[in-house]
Amino acid sequence: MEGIPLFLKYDVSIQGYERFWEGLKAGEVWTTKCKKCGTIYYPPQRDCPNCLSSDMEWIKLKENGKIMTFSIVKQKPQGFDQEDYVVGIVRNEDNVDLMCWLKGIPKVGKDVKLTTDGKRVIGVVV
Amino acid sequence: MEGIPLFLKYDVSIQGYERFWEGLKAGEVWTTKCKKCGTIYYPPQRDCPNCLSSDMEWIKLKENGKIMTFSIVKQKPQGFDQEDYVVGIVRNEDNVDLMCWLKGIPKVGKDVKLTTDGKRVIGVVV
Amino acid sequence: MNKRVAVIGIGSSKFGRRNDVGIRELTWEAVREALIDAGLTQKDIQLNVIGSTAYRGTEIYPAPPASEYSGLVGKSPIRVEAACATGSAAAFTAINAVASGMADIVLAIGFDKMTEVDTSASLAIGGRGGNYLWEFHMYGTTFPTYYALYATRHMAVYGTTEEDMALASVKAHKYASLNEKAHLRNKVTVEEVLKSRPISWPIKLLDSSPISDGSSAAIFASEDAVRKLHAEPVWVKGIGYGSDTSSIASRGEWTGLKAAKDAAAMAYSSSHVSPTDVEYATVHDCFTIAEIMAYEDLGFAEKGKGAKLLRDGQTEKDGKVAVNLFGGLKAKGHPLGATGLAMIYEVVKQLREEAGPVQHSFKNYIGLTHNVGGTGHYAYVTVLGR
Amino acid sequence: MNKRVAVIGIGSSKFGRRNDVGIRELTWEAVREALIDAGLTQKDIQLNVIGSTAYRGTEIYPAPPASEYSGLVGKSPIRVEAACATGSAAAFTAINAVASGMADIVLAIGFDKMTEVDTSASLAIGGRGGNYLWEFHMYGTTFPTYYALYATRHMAVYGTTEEDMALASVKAHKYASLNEKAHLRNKVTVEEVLKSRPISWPIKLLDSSPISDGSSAAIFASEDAVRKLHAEPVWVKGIGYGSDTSSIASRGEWTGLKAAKDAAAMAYSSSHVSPTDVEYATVHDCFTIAEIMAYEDLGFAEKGKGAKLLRDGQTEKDGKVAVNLFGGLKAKGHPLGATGLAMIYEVVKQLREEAGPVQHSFKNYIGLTHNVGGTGHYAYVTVLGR
Ligand SMILES: [Zn+2]
Ligand SMILES: [Zn+2]
Repeated sequence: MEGIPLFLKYDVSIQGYERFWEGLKAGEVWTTKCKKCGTIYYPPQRDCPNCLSSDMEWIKLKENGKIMTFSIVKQKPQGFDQEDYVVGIVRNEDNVDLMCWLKGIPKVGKDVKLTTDGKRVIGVVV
Repeated sequence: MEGIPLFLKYDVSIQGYERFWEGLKAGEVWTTKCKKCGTIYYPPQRDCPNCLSSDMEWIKLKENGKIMTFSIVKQKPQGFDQEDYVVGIVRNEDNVDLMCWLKGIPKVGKDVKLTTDGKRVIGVVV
Repeated sequence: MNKRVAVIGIGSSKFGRRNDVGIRELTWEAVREALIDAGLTQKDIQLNVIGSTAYRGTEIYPAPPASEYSGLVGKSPIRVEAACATGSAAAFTAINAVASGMADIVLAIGFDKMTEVDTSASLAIGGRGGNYLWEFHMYGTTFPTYYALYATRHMAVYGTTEEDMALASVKAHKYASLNEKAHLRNKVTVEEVLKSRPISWPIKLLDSSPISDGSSAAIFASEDAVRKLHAEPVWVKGIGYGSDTSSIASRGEWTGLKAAKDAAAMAYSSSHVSPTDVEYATVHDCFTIAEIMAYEDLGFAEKGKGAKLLRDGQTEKDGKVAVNLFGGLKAKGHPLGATGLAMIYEVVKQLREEAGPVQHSFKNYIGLTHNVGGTGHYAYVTVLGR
Repeated sequence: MNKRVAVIGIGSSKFGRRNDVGIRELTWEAVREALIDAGLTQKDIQLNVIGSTAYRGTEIYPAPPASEYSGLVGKSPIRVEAACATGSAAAFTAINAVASGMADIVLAIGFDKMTEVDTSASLAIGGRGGNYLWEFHMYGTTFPTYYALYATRHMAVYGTTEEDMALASVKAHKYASLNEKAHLRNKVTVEEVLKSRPISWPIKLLDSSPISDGSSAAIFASEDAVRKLHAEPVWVKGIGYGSDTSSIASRGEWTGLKAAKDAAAMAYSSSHVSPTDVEYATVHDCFTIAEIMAYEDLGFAEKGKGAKLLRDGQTEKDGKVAVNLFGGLKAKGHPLGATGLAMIYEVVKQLREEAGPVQHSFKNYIGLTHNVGGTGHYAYVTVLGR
């Protein structure tokens, strides 16, 4: 028997993270660093659980990185009904590990340039 | 920011409860009774946790009952975008308490006749 | 229980429509406060129990992100849920983990961000809080509908009136106006409550707790840890639980909550405290009728006389048994997962005499929390004392 | 812990695509078996802990209907969730409740009905199992994707191959063919695994556990209760837990699961058991790479040598440490909430020497369960012995 569907539309707060989303539109990746203890957070955090401070600054992440690992998504989830994409983890020159979509032929250890497609971080294999 | 919606459509098993759903279409309310220990279950159960037996029989519930309580639903949930309806609990002559929609002017203690609209149990205030 | 357990730290976020935060930032507000209150850091926490109902937000598995953001990675192996009693289920789990000797210092966090979905979806989620197939699917029950079934029956059997119920709302808003963390800080009159829009008759908008975002936290510790830390403890004197049928019709009676009565009996017996010993109680007033039933289920009033206790003002500050001096779920707000721990937060503040303008005067320093999940599907009663 | 805790009853439903039952009937299959196994009735149960992830079924708050159907009204105040380790979280909660003295006889039930939604919705739910905003929202990660990130890295760093991973699938299917309760009872070859459809490369369909419905249950008791009931106990010798970051990228390393290593260390130390003492283990092989990592995380093999242990047949029946002789999550099935308790069910059967055709030969009767939640977000390791 058919159940009554449940349709969940979400309104998500990104207050305090505008810099990140604006950066994405400009091809840049920004994140937060605690002014007090120096901890870098990626994903960015508005608060530092390490020293309990909320005095953070935004820093721009360097664009050179290396592929740590990746996977080619063949069977898509609801919401991503499109062609295959490659999800990767890249370690950049700031020693920050970022999830991204990889473009080009991926291989663990290969160099990538980090950029964006306006909506997400992209690692282009160089 | 808009999140990615989650749309959940459900396929629900009613195996073993066909008698109930057929009954609804015929204006009747059926439920199960344990053949071994005599316990009547409403909602119907295929198994009796009382004596661990699964040997149940279907019985037709009597149609006379009394309103125990009710509420008029004014603000509707997703899936029920329609006019107001009255949810009630009725105790019938088998001493079974059933949820139903009430038709007519409801009042606690008033007599009702139990019937169905094909999809659910209806208590018509007499 | 084998070992005594104390509350040594408490925290609560501001409750409200918190469009300014995601679930991670919201959780941190309570955790930060609790850590500072206890004088501890995350390193001191051996186990973190997370309570959240989670259906109304994008983070449908919210424990890992909340834990990561709060610096609690490695310590957070479990989320618990007991509908609107989720916060108490987290406390229960944390208390057992201390009393079992599993850990000496355990953090319990409760939170929910309920405003990421719209009201019609929220009602469809709450309506599924009973028995999906035999209630929501066929009858379109909403969460207010379930409590309305209790209200109608209580009115018919005991003569409780809509005016009586409105008094609970008036009282809640009055105290919330003094609480900086409350969602609704406006005062209301009986007339305004009666004239407010019916949601599921006889329940009206102003009989109902708002849809709130919020978080709360409490840190529980063993007697050994209390001694080592030189902490100022509030002791868990007893805890009781109950549960009931998923189908509301199957309960046979709709003027009180059996789960809550069972929980109260267990809590009183394990703490050797009786209803008349309780000086301050937080009760689960998600709807005004729930407060009246709580008085009766907890033994503060005889069966059917809950409304009279309210009318007589005996549950006001410095009354016979003060109730919900923080504004209640009705006006402080009811972010499901947070509520049970918010109750512990409020009782501990009172017992420590840190409640400012709403400080109750205690003789024996006995407080109690009464937290109901679903429409009586779950209940916890916890007795606290200095 | 303060008190010894024993398993005195176990039950498990048939796993599979169970279109013949709803969540209530499915749960009852395991509860009934566990009650009969222990020689108890519901009246003997003082507390019932329910584990379910619940997102893939209509009963989004499944504890009350499952409890009501099983005759456990009044005893079921809590649901727990730890993603794919939910069953172990239920066991953990039940064990703590016994060890704390809260209750003498506690039932833990785990279940999920995962097939009420379609695969695309199921993948969208699993993909939200990390950090919604910073993973699923931007990158469309699925649950297989997360484990695939571990597989790719393990292959690059340690030379593990797709053939190695396929061996775990071949082994799982072989044992499942002997298990009447298994979802997938067909045998498979390495070639078939390699040729199966890629889901999230390098993970292919036959590297993956199926989407299953199922339930499991275990009854835990105090030493006093064991004595009074003249039960044949299997003792909980130790339990350990761990948790990790929500964001997989934040873990800094993708060849093993830190949560599992932490859980193992805690379980070994609290039970005074070392990896070489373990004779039988159930490990969390939701994907084939997970079995190889489990060998390393549990200390059965050196780092990077997990595949070799598998190739050498040391984890077969009567090998150095037998693993997953019931068919594993890969082939018995992985109904998330049920899995952890299904592992306890399988280990207890082995320790009691009731495992029929797959009975392992024990010397010291030491078994272990290794249950991972999410993609290493949670982990539990439990050591059991006679
Ligand atoms: Zn800092
Ligand atoms: Zn029977």
